[in-house]
Amino acid sequence: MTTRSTRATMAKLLAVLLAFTLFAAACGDDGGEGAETDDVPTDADDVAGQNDETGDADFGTDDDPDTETTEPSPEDVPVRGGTLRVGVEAETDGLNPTSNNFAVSAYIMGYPIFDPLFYFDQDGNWFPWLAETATPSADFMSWDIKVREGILFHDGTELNAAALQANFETAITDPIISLAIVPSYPPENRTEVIDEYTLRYNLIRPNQHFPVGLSSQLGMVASADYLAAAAAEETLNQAPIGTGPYVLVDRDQDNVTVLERNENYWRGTDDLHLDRIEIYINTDTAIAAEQLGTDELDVVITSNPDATLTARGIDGVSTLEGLYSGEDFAMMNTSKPPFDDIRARQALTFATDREGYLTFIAQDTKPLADSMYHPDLKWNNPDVVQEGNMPELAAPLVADYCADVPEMCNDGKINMELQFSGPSVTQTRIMDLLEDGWQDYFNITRDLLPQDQHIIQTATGQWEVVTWRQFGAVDPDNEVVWLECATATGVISLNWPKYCDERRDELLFEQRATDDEARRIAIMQEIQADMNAAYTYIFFTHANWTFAIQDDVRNLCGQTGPGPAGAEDESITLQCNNQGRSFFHNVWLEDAS
Amino acid sequence: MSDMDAETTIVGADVDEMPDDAVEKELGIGFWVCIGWLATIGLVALLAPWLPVTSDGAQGGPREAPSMSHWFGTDANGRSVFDLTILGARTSLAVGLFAIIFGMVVGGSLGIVAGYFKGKVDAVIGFIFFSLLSFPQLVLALLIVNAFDQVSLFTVAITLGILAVAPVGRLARAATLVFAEREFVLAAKVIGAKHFRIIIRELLPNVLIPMAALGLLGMGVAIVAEGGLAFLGLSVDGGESWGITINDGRQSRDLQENPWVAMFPIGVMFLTILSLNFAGDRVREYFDVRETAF
Amino acid sequence: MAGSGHAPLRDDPNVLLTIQDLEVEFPVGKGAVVHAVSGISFDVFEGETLGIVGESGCGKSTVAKSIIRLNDIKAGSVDYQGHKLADLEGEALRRIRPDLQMIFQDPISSLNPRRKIRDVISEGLAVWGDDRGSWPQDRIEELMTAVGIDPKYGDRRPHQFSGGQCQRIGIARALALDPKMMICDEPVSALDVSVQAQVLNLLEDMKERYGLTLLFISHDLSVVKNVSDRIIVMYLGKACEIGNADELYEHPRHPYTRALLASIPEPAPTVDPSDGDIEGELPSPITPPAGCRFNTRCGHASDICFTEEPQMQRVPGEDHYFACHHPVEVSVGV
Amino acid sequence: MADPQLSVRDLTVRFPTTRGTVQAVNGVSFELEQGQMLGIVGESGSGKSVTAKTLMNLLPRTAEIEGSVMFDGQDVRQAAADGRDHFWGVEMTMVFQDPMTSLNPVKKCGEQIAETIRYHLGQSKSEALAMAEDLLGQVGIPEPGKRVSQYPHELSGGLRQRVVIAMALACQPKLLIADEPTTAVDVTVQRHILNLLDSLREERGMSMILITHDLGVARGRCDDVAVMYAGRIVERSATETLFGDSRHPYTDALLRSIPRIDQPSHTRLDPIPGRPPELINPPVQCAYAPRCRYAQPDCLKSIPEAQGVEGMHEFACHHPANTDQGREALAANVAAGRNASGMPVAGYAGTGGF
Amino acid sequence: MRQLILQRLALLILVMFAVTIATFASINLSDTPLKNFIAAGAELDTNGHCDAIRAGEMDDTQQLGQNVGDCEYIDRIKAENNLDDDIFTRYGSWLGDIASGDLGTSTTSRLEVSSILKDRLPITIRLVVMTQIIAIGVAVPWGLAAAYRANRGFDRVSTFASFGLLSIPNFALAVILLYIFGIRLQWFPTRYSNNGWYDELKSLFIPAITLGVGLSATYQRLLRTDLITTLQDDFVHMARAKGMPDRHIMYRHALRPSMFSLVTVFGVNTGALLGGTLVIETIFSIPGVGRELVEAVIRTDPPVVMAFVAVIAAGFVIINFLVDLLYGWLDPRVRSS
Repeated sequence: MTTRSTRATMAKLLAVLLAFTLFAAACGDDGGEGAETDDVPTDADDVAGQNDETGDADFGTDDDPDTETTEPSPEDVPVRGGTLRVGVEAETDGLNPTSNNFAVSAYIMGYPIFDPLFYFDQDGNWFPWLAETATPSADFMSWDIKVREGILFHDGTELNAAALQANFETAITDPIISLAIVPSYPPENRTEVIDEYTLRYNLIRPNQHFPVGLSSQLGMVASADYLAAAAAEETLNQAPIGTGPYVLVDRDQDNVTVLERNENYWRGTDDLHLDRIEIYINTDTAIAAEQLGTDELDVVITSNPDATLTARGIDGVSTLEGLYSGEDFAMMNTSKPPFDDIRARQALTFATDREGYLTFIAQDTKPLADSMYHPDLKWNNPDVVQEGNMPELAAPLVADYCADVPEMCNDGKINMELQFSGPSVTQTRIMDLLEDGWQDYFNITRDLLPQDQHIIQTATGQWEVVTWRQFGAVDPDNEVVWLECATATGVISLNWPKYCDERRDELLFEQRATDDEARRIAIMQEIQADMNAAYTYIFFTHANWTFAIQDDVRNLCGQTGPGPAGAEDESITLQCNNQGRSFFHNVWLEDAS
Repeated sequence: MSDMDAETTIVGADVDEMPDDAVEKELGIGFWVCIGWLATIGLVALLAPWLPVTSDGAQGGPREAPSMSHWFGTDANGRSVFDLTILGARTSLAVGLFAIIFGMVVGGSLGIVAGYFKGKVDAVIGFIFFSLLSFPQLVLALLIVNAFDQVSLFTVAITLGILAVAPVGRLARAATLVFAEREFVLAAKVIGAKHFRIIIRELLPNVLIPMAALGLLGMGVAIVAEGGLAFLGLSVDGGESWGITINDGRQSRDLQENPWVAMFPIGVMFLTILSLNFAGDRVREYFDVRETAF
Repeated sequence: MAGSGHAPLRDDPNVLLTIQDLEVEFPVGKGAVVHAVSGISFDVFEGETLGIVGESGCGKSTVAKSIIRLNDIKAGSVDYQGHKLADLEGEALRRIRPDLQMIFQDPISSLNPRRKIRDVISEGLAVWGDDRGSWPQDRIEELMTAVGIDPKYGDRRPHQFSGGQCQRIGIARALALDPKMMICDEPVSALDVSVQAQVLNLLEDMKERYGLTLLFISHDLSVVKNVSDRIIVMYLGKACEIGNADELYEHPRHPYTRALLASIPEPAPTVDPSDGDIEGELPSPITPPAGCRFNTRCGHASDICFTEEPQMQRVPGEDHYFACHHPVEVSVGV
Repeated sequence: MADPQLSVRDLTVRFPTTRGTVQAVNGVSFELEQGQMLGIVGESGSGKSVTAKTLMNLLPRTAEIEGSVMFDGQDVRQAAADGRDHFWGVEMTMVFQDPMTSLNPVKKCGEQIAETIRYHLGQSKSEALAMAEDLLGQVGIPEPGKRVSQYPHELSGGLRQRVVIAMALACQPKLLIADEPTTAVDVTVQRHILNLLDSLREERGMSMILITHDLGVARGRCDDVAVMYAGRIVERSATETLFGDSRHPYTDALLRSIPRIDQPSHTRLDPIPGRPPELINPPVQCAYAPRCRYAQPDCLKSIPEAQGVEGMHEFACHHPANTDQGREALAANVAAGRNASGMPVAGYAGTGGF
Repeated sequence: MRQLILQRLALLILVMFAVTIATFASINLSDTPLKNFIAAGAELDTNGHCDAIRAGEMDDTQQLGQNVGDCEYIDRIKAENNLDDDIFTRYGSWLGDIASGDLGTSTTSRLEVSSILKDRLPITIRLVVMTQIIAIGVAVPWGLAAAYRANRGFDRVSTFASFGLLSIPNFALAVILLYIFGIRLQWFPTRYSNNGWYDELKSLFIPAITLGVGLSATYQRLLRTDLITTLQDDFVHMARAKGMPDRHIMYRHALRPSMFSLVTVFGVNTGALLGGTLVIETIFSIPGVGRELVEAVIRTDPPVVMAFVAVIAAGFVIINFLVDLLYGWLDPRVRSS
């Protein structure tokens, strides 16, 4: 076993666990769930078609004529200079991709600092960025990643295979980051340096979709010197060193993180229009949205329905809403009573007021969800219907259960604990709503916990029912880690409900090994049906990550990544609003002076 | 006694030369209006279980404007703000009342004992008060509330009660010091009354009045403090209080489009605190207690 | 002056209270103390009225309060019918206190504003119940009548009464315990002149009716003389002259006594008005002068007065004692 | 005869309160010649301080004032209404009972004197301070140079009262009103202060009103004395006349009620029974009648007018003491055992009187 | 004076002691994630894995996560945090660190607490200073005006107004002012910003007003009451008898002796505001001491909470000590005693 004795402290664990959430500790007024897991090792969630060139990014807002989407017209001439002020909902604990878990705000700050190895074009196909080529072995059991030559980190060191390896090894030995990676790699010989710029990754199962995993946090490459230093001095997690177009110049936690143009950027600085990017934390998202109206912010990224609604109502502000960003749901812990019994899970599901959730919590800014996929997506199984709002069906199940397990019941109701994080107005509202539906069949004890405790207790299985946000990745391969049996046990399990299904594991790994899209679709639809039948998740709505943008902010969706090596000018237009993540390097402000 | 009859037939307040002191003090109509409001709120809060109010389930759509069916409109979850305000009064008033009673009993006892016995007792108790005051109040509340797993009405009330101990105690101590110097206390000593009797019979009735005045003000402070905790999300779990409801409706979009959610409870809270402040001030003035800061 | 010594003490079975070498100090911080009373000795006969007169700061009230232990006593003894009051503590002290009652200067402040006057007056009975056996509850009305308060006003509270009436109530409260001795600390100085006489007369009446011994403290020489059998003149914590009231006023020996008598607006006929022209200010009681304490202001002071403290000596053949190195031998007379 | 320096005519002061109007001063008239000292004697609540404060324009704004106050030909009340500068403090000034509270505790003595000089006389700060030091010397304060920079609490009561006097005299006022100037000090100090006031008055030809409850003080120092009771002057005359041949039963009774140093111990006093009347809505009758040994039925029907010799010896009584009329009334009451108000009247117990 | 300073110093030490104990206890006796984590590990270890691993009977790499959730890891965390020590030992070592100036390291951000404090404290201090300037600036003229004509028209109206201001819960006021001036009128920014002093001043203005409104009413009432008392003092009558103009009397005579309650309460409030701004800081997103403290409490960051509370308490004691010195300036009697 490998451990880094100098680093693996309890505090470290806390910090990283905390980062499983999308919002910083004290935030709370998030639109949906107290805790939201982000797909750590995953990749581009190429929310297909989300932003095609016709520019209709306005899903779910058809009923709202006030909302319009701004797409800069190609004739617009970029303006150089200015500061882009971006508002996000939560702070991140740190910006070291190998030890801090990246949620949306971390990606907003991180992408400009680090270039990813791979990223996605607007059609959802991956392309190499820092990488030059990605070459699988014939059996897809290993991949050779070759990085471009001559790229320097902000500290002047060079990007090479050794740096890649340092990043990977740091991540996989990190107590938390490793959780999701480890199951895919052998214990020994996980990577090999092939030549100065090529690193080979060895896998335990065939994987045809390996590069997508290097499009997000794991694909962000930090300077090896920096990683070594950060291992010794954790405060350096606040001062990351990457290769990206912008350099971190100031970071005032819980307030603002400031980036300035990297004048030595390897792709040149001609297209880096903005002098400066300031990312502000505003845990009160509706206020953040208002700050667009008061011209204190240029862009606000939010998943809060109130903020979305606010932004929609502000003149001179457009919203870019993404409904494929994940799902809001409640889940049940199948490893302990009462929800180890499917009758209890069914009863809870039936008694859930999903309609109320749509009306009161989502406020119709996002549609009801039946499964982990939006109906527009090809992976969706249209036959799967999430049950709810049928309390009459709950009664007999509860009676039945209580007859069998009287010790879990009182007054003919099942005793349960509803755990949620807070303090948060929205969370409380959700709990109130859920309780209104459930209380006829369940004796509910509320357990409000600070967010960190909430996450730890959830991760360690000390919970019965929690609300959560997850899924939403386009590529099914990204969901494996949340569903496979390998992560259902252990002190910390990423398969939160601890529901292990051998058949599901087979299906998951089958799709990983194939490039046959039809087969993969069939598998995922089967998995959705299984999940529905297992009654482990109660889906409420699809999440809606919204970019609210001042009209003078241009080119948010026209940004490009590097084209194939040797054809630098043929850059590739990037995927826009990827679960609330975005780049800003090609953005300009129309009125920048 | 030759003059006795004449003497005793003219009994009344002395008229001093400067008539400022001769002004017969009255509590005034304002005081009774305030008491009336407090009584109404208190009564409604007390009777809430038998009134047709509930916080369960949606009674209307989200954020409906005030109407005949929902006088104060509805909140984001479709609950009647009127009902929430009444149910919130239960929490807020209970917390305020309990906190200040706790403060008066504990702080008052300590303060009187300190002021009466002076010396070392006073030093120790004074130190406790000073230490308690050295914590910023809400921070102390935060720490206490945080130490509990489940925040109940009782937790909040106890927490705010602990906060009230030092201010009430210091007032009681100061008042006791003043009264303990008065000759009627010496007279009681000379008569041979025991300490306990002197404290209960001679000091308490006098100290109680400034304490009551402060108590009314303090109850307002406790109610606001509960609101502050609610704002930080640390008030009663799953309960209703004014602070919780206000916090619920405080976002700018709410203030703009459905201000009733926050404004009605703010209004009721404001009137209640105003009444407490005003009534407390009247009591203070009526009994000629010097103004103190809580 | 500053007479020390036991000369004025009388060896007589009638003595009710004997005070010897009483010393009282009050700390004023930084280790400094106010020498409020510095060794004073006197006695009181049963049924006698002893007046203590002196200017503010002379320690007269402190003497009074020391007797019933409202002050801590630094040294000296207070002997009341065999009880060493200075040494008593706690319950023993509490048990003896009813015998020695006190009337206070501020009649309003000496009554609890929150209590009905009937309760105020019967407080002693409530405390002692049958322990003292006198003045049963039903005789409270009688007591009220005796001091000139109509019992029908028993349910009123102190603020509804005038200063004179409050002082009557205070007297009734003290009387309710059937005390042997009443200590009156400036009982009339807060009252208007027309009421002052009522209270003085009442005290005389009560003294006669209940056989009280009075210790009467005042800064007003006329008032003290009016009620007292025997008078002590105090200056800066010491007694300078003690004697029979009429004798002392008629033949004052101590320069300070003379100065006092000459200073009042209508000077006593027995002194030369120019005797009132004493110099300077009262010295600090924190650092009192050595020798005779009056030496800083005395026109007669000689070297000995600055070094040696005068002892109390008797005027031959008279109940009259003084502490002075240079007493005025011949009174000016009328 | 020239106009008197101060002439008060029918001065009435009322204070509206929630319980009714307090008749604090009721038709008070008196004159004061330059250089004279007038004593105003009365118990608390008799209106003597209110009278003084009226002259000094110190009453609260709620006070309703009627009557005229002329000083050196100027209408004082008009000066008040005009908010005239340099009148009070320069023309007339006042010292108060308690030297402890009459000085601002947070300002140095010298400053407090100097500010008056600076304001009224327009002197520079250093000049004013020099004058202050000089004044302190004049009022007999030792080491005036040191006292100038001392705070009031650093001085003894006697010195403090001297500072107050120095402050009052800073601008050479023509009239000094001393409101119980010695009540809060000991007799030895009282003597010094009264002597000082006497000598200053003589030196400066200043007039003075001495307000006191102490008959002895008034007797020893004043040219004229006015006795006030329940807001009215009940008797006014030259000092010797008043103390030797008082007419008003109240004056008479007051003199009898105080213990005298030349009487032997245990001399029974003749107290005035009862207590002063309330000043709120008083009945139309002689205010003293309920306590008066002389009171006859007519005393209960009307308020007696001032009689006697105007400017010499005036008194407001239907049955003046030490007259035949009075003696008859007293005899009748003694015989009846009660006066017209029902108060028991017996023969005098003691030996009072002069 | 020296005695006062020494006394206060002793008091400071004692209070700090009490405060640290209370803080430490409230943090360490409650359920912390640390304990929860350990408890979770123990709970999951019912099958005796850890004993087996310690005995070398089992290969811990078989466990998920290799280095998370394994027994060695849990053991080490326990050791690093002294969790096996009793609470007194832990308190002692913490106190020792604090006393030697080592405020510790945040368990979440891993930043030195002293550096967090260095960032946060000046902002809160600026907010408090601004609040007090506003409150005093409003209260003193207002109190003077009200007392000058006590119980008359202006005073009655102002009494009514002061009760109104006193009775608005400041969180409600914050929300309303933020909405009106920040969002509707856009006169002031809606969040803290510090691009230069003017910018910062502007962004702190509404929060300072929010905090200052109630305070100014409190101060005004205290000053008014004391002034009315002072104006009945003889020395004020004396000053009037000397013919001094009213303005002079109000400012030069009456004001200073009437400021005791005001100064006392000013001191108490300054101390209290240091940590009492937490609701306002949260609403206005001001990265000050209060907000950091709230967040630290919520995320359970014991070193930050304990150090901040200790510093705030020290600030309270020190400010009240300064107020004691101020008494000396206000009243020479205090100075000389």
